[in-house]
Amino acid sequence: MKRTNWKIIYFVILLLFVPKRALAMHIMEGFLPIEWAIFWWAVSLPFLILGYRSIRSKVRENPETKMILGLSGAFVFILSALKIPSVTGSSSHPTGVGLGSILFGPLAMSVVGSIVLLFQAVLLAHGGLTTLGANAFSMAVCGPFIAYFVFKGATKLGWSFSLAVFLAAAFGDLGTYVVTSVQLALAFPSEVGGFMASFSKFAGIFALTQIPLAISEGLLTVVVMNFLKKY
Amino acid sequence: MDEHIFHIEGLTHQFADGTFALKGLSLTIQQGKKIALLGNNGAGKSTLFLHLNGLLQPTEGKIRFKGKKMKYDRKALLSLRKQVGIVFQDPDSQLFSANVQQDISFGPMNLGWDRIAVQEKVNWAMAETEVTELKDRPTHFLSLGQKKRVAIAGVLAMEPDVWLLDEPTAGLDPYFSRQIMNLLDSIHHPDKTIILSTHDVNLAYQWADEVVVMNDGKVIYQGDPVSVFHDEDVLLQAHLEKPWVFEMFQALLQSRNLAERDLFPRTKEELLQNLETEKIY
Amino acid sequence: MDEHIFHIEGLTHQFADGTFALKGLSLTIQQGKKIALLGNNGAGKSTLFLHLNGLLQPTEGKIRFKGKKMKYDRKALLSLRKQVGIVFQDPDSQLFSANVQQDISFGPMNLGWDRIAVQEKVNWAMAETEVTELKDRPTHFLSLGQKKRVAIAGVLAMEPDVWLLDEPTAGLDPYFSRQIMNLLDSIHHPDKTIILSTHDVNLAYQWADEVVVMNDGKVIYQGDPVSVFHDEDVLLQAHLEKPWVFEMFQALLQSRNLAERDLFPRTKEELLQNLETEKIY
Amino acid sequence: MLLIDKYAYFNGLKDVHPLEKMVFALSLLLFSLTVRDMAVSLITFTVMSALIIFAAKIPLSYYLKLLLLPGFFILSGTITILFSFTGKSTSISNIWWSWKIGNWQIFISDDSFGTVANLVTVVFCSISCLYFLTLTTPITVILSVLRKLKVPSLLVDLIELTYRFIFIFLDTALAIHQSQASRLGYGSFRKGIRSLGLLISSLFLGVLQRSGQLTMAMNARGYQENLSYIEDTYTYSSRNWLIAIVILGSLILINGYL
Repeated sequence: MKRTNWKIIYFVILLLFVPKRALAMHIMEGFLPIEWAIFWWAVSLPFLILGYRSIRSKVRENPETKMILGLSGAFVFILSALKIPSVTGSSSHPTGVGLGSILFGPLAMSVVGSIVLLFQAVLLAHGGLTTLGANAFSMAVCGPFIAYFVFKGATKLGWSFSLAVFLAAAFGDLGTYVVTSVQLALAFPSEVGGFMASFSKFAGIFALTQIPLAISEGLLTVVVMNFLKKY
Repeated sequence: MDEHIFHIEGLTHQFADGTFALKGLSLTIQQGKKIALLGNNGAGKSTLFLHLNGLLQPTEGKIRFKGKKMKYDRKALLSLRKQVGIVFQDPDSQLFSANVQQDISFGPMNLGWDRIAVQEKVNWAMAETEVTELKDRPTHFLSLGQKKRVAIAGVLAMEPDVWLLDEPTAGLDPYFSRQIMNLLDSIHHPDKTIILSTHDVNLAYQWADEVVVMNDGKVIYQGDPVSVFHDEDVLLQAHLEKPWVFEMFQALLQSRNLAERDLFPRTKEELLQNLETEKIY
Repeated sequence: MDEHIFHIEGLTHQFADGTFALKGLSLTIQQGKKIALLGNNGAGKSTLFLHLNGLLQPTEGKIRFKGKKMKYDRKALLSLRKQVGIVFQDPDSQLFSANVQQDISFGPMNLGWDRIAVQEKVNWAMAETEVTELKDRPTHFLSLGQKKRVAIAGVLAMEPDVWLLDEPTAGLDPYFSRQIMNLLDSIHHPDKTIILSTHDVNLAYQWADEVVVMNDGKVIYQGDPVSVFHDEDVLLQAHLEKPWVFEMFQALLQSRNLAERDLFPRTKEELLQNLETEKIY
Repeated sequence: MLLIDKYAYFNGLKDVHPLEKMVFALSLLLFSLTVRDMAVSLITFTVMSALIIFAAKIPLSYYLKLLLLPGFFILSGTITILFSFTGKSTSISNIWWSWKIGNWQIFISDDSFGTVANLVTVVFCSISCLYFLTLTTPITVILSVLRKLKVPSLLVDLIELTYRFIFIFLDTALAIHQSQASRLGYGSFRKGIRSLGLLISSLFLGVLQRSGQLTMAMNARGYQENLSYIEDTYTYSSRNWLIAIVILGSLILINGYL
């Protein structure tokens, strides 16, 4: 019983924290040149295939897994459609793709995350189909992996649960947003200073939008974790 | 003080997808009444409730609350929602805190009262709704009847003047339904107004001072709970059945060739009493 | 062929948290009956249904289905579920496909019929439940009444011999409730058995051949739908009210000092007819 | 909520074979992305917009709103590309505009101006293709095409389940939000964060509860391993294919000439 509770808490953390990104961070349809779009598809594909395989073997063992993966995907999608009150008084959208890596492993969640990105593109018009590969790589692959390993590492070092949660979230978030900046900088290098100059510009712009949001979401997660700990 | 709690004129609500939930509805609600809102599934009853609580804004038309036009800024809404409490149909969407006591304190805490005042009010609301012994229970382990009572307690603790209840007895067995109705009777008071939407014509007939019938986004009847069931057009249009006490009384009058009369029995007990005292034979 | 569909002996179900939902329940269900399962919220009706469909396994006791002890391996369950269909109370927990036609075809496809047979059966089930014109609608655009009908169609298409329906009319207005009950009448057939759980004693009284009353995980009454309402102990224990047709008839007999009789009217129409033909005066 | 989904089921092109719409929209999208030519992009954008408004009969006001949706991304993305920074000493050719602060120079070069103009047209062209697809083709139908195309069934099942549950949770989330608002849960930032946290938590508990119920419901109907359904029937139209080929063909020709 105790064990399952921990699993659930891990699960929630990854669902909630990992890709703390405004929807505006999704690279939109048509923004990446076709060669870069294909490149990022190619980079994400191995993860998706491995993820697919891991899901397949889990579903064979236990057919109910399919249901809970579908429910998780829907849950994450809903979070991204909610309006979150922001410190600046305006409101914005939290949480793009969430990933319950621990229950199913980050690989399996990369598939669920990509499905959520797909629905964000077709139902909410955030992101796109050709840019799905790039978005999946930053939000459904890098974020979850970083958060997963940071969380595992921090728990192994015996750090407190809250600190581990915080670090996992922070680094997962930071990771995805750096990756998106890299993707854009690679596609649009500056004439002077090239990739690095362009990267600093993109990273700078996104930092402005990400920091206030991260504060709100940090607080939000404290509430959620306090609530779920009671069970 | 204006005795009109709500005065609604030409209220229209259009959803983002273009469909209409309310179509130029007009209605006046007087203070201190017990009003049953009847109508088929999809008539717009729930949408009307959301408007009365300021949770939706009219596409057209206007709503006056206690004589003043409703406004939708933060301060105005705060003051409105202090005075108008709404109990939703599905208690699962209404109970979101970890345990019963916390859930009931959600509203009072938001009113900004101090902790002692909140605790007193919560204790009182739990006692009134008979959920005191559930107070530390997690909300999602409760039975439907318990959930409904906790949901009512959460509104009761805010002491609103106007109650909006969306199908408070749906899904409950007769015992718990009666319990909820008793609770409403104990809440009722000359300066409290209760509006209750229901499919149960028997309940409406027995309980209400006034019946409002909605159909297709409009009010098609407002008046006393006896005459509405004489109006075959309204009944047909809104898919309403006659309350059985009413129907039996009509049939009895007819079978004895007696004239219709003004005073209809409203409850089973009254009907049986009529039988016993042989008034109708 | 054994005419006992289910034969249950000492069925006990304990949940993982230690609470008991069923406590040594025994019950025999005969083929071809229309059975109403009554009982207060929390009596264990839904848990019993889950057992009859093999979705839960007994903690103690055993269930025989058509004379054979129930087994829980994949093959046995598949064969059981071909013959026993269950309609859950909340259609949102039952419909998981994106559109109506697909959802209805889910069961028949799992039975391994060929596509043409499936299509025919699905078309037939949609026609019976009057959802044909909704066939390409996504599930999430349906109203509650429509969802309930689609959920029934999904079971109908599998043509089970035994139907389990958990509160099929809860939350529906009288018009849609009647539509569901008419549908059940058209399904009924001498070799089909229907078990329906409900809080609505009036519905049970009017519709059922047999009434089973549950309380606190046990069966406390099984018998015809008239005598149960003579048994004050059972009524009290299970929070049941008397159906109004029954109660009125009793009151009428009493007011005329007439003896109790065997033939009670079961519907409003029968009661009114009794009045008109003056049988009871 | 989710109006795109609603229009997908009720639009002027709903009876057109989904594969035709998919092939048409995707091939135009890929072609314009590949050539990245402003004329091709503008023509594609015009054709798609016309189809969306006149053939699919999507209200103009809603379509315009959709076009503005990615505004923030375009704005922040293009500004970032447009403006460059450099140390004062570096000399750059083709400067269109520049401004010096201290040791730094902010400038817009002719090239970056061109890049941005091209990017904006390509982006609008691409999203018009995407919108054409999403506004005219329901997810359920796309899924049945995917099944026919032998996309792994587990993947399609997952997409389908996610889609179905999105709407269940959406209703629940909206209901909880309304009930919190009615009890003054969003009166201030602090309360808002707390209320939203509670909303997310109870939604999550809902996930766990639902999964048990839905699994039972599936098993009750003989679920084995894959979700299998009968498929919808659509007929191909040679006229539609011809239109698609003519449009794509003329774009290729136009591109060749320019």
